[in-house]
Amino acid sequence: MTRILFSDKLDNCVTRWQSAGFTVIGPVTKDAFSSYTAVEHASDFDLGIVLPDRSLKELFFPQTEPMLRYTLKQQSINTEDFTPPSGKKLIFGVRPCDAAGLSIDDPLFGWDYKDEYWFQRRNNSVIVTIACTKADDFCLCTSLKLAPDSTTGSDILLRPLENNNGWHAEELTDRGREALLAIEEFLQEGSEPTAPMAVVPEMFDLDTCVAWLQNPENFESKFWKDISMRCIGCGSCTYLCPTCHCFDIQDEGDTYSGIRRKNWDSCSFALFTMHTSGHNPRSTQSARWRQRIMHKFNYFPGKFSVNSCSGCGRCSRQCPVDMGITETLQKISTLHS
Amino acid sequence: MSETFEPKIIAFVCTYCTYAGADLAGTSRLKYAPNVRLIRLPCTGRISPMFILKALQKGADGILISGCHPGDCHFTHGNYHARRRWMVFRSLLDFMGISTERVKFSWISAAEGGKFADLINNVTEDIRKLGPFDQYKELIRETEAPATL
Amino acid sequence: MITQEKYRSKVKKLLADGSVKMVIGYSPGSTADRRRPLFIRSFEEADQLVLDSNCIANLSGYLVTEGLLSDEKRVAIFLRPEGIRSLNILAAESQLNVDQIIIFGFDSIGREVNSLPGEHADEFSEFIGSIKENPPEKSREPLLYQLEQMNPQERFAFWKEEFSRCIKCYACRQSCPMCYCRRCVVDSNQPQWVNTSSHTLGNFEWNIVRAFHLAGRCVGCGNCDRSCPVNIPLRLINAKMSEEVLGSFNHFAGMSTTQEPVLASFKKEDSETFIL
Amino acid sequence: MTENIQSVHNNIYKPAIMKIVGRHDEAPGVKTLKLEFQDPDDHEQFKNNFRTGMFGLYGVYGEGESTFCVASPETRKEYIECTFRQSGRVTSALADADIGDLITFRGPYGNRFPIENFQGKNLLFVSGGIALPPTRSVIWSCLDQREKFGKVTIVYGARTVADLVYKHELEEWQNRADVDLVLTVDPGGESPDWKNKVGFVPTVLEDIAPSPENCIAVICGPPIMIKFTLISLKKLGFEEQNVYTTLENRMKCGVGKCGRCNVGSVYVCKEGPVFTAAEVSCMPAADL
Repeated sequence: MTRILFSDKLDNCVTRWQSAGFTVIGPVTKDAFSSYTAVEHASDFDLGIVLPDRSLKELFFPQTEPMLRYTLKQQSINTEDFTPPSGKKLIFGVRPCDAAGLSIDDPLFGWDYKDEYWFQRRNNSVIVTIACTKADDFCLCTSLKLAPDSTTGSDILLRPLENNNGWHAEELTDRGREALLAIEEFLQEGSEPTAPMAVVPEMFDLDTCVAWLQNPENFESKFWKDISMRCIGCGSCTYLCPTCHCFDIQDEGDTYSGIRRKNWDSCSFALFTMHTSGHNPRSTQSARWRQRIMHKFNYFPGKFSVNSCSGCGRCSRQCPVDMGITETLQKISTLHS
Repeated sequence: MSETFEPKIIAFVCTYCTYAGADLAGTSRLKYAPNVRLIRLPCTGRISPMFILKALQKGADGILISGCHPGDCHFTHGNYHARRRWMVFRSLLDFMGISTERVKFSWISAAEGGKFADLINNVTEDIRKLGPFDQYKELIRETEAPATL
Repeated sequence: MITQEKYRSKVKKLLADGSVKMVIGYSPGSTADRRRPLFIRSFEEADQLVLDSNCIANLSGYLVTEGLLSDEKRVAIFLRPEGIRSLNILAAESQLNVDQIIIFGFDSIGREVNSLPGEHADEFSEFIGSIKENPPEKSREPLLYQLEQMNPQERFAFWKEEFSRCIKCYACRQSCPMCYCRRCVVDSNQPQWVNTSSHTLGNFEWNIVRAFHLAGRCVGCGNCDRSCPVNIPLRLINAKMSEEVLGSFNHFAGMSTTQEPVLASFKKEDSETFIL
Repeated sequence: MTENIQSVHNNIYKPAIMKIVGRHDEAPGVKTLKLEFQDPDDHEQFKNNFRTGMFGLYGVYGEGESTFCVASPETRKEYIECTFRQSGRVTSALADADIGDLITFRGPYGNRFPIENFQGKNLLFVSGGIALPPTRSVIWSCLDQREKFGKVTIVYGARTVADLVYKHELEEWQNRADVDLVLTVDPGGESPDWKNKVGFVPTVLEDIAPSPENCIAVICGPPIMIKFTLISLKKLGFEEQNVYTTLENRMKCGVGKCGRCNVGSVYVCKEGPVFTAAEVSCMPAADL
């Protein structure tokens, strides 16, 4: 016996969560474009899409975030923090790959120096994930050793019922239990057949790829030039990625007052690593694409024991020139290391 | 909008004609509205659209660009280039919803002190009627606000 | 009607006799209707070549890839009419030597692909002139009319909504053949004219700057619009600017390899109705 | 991973405010600033953490932050000295700042030169041009406790005589009996009254041929100098694990998050900036 949340009760739940102080957020489609957005009613959700166009990370690591306000007055500088928003958030209808993306970045934002802008939001959020019954040509979670019903990073996992009229609710954390407690009266005990999970074929053998990447001899392989020749050096793959975390720090204002901000930045950009002297350690697009792949599947796991990719496939889905992690790793897996 | 709204107007002017015209207005003791801040440049051809965006970014309600009459350019054709540029940029701003009423262009020679004073008064009045550029200022305010989610 | 096979053997012949070092074309993409840019240097690569109505992207931007043409060897490239026009602009702006480029011109109506006669950019001038005089029967985007009907406040609100989604990934810039600057003005910080942050103000500024730098240069290939991962209708702004330079200065971008850039030239009798 | 931290807000991106108390022109375009902490807590934190080799992010509000080493030694923590070449937006603002002006500092970050392991050993410092500042921090850290170390040899070169930095200190070292200072300038860079060596640093190094016996080498300079100096040191018999260097890369956060300073898998900001030559040789050369 597990608990079932029927779809027709979802709006009651949203209202209940809202009155419990949560801002309720979920996938919303507007003008054929979808993102995780705050909603008023359950009817605002678009739960039929494979996954939102934009990833979940931006609710925790926004594209631009004010950090400090500075004012200079008569030989003294006053620096004032922008504290991250402290409100509670419940994010409903998250895809397992997006939820996994959050837990992938936790150690990065936490090693030695804790980035409060990330963690304050993490601590105030409940992630309610819905397992996937649909996938498209670009989904690759299974290749990353995740699955359409992975629980990584989620507080509650909902498994869709076969009749498409609700979900089995599985609590995974204390935070998840509390969120379910709040809507207890709308849950029903029962056991209904659940819908089959989406079939996501494995696109490549990850271990083979990682072995090739870890071999120092392949760092300067001709492969990198060939695979990245058509890369135009935009940042759409990194900006839509649920795990890419690189950023820039920029001041806006003048000497007397202004705001220091944290802005997304991308390893695809030529200026990302450019020294003022003009020397650029990653001066070619192939070096930059190599950095992205190496970082995700070699450097990052070397430090944090987890791949910096959760297999959402947005990079390939959105690439203006049809590149992406899938193609690169597929090709690597056929190379002999 | 309160009656006391005083528009902030930035004028980019060429040093050879309009700036000299402004000088003449001053030495002729003509009175004109104090709302316009003059920025002097060698030529209207030097005025990049970036300047206008910067002025708006810093909260200008209106912008005035003024230089030598066609044929009078100290650099022979800087103002002809500028004229084409403004034609296109003005249309772009209009399409973006930045009313052309807020971005004005004029030719004023060094001898036209009176025209300068009149122009400043008229432009100030026009912009005062339009009121503050609230839509743009709202964008500026957003950049100073803390993150909401 | 042309066949892919014919082009494959043509490409192989050019490679074999050394007339070109590379052919830039299209290959199958990750889904049935996607095509990806292909750089052909060998017969095996030539066998991947596809040419059909799904080959949409304007590939001419790859011609200014650093170092590609510096050995003075020739490169062949598949271009639609817009691509040929953008190649003309690159040549007119001294970004490449057009004699190094062999053009495989093509166009499509529905699913049918036709080749365009000619090889050297100059051979297409007449054809492009005919496009200017008789623009293809493409209905003007209804949204353009709607925007023109709005008052400035409404238009501002429209673009504010659109630009609020912008994430400044610069896919519009990077995919545009005309955006070849080594260091874009938004990446220059001394002085920093516009905000680099992607708040709506910064996004507004960026999109105005981009559109202005393309005014009179945009050929309407649509690369930017298709590249935008957040679906901002960039084509509208570019189309509006193209209409403006055509109407005001009778300028149709990319007519020839010697066409004067519209904003780097002038006529004494240019209109100045807007000047006080 | 997510324990409750809402009660304490500790912003890792918030810099300390520093007052410029000294300002010195070292060479054309190169300046040294002497900075004092304004907040005693910030100063306390610095005193507890700073060790020679660490770096900081020096900033001017409205312009941004820029990364360079702390040029003062760990034996003198009352102030921070930094030396930089004016080249970009931030360094231009720093160069324009005057005595009494306020700037910002974030740090100290990174690892350090393990000078306690250098005790009882001979020290060889090899440095070129604007790269003397990081070496200088180690030099003074050792000279301030001179008795703990053996022979101290400093080889320092620049393109021209004018480009030599810390000229007043070079003079001081030249006059010390317990320091062996060898100065050199590139051929053509000498002035009429130049009495020291003329030649590139690696060549001069091979000429004076310091013994690798019980010796630690600290080298710092432009990439091309490092490359050839490493070859020379190898020829002289130095082992890679006894040769230390410090790397620099573009950084924004300084704390291992912003993702741009890595060379291969190594984050220069956290695992560096100080590395042994043995460690550097394991890094992919193409990424340097």
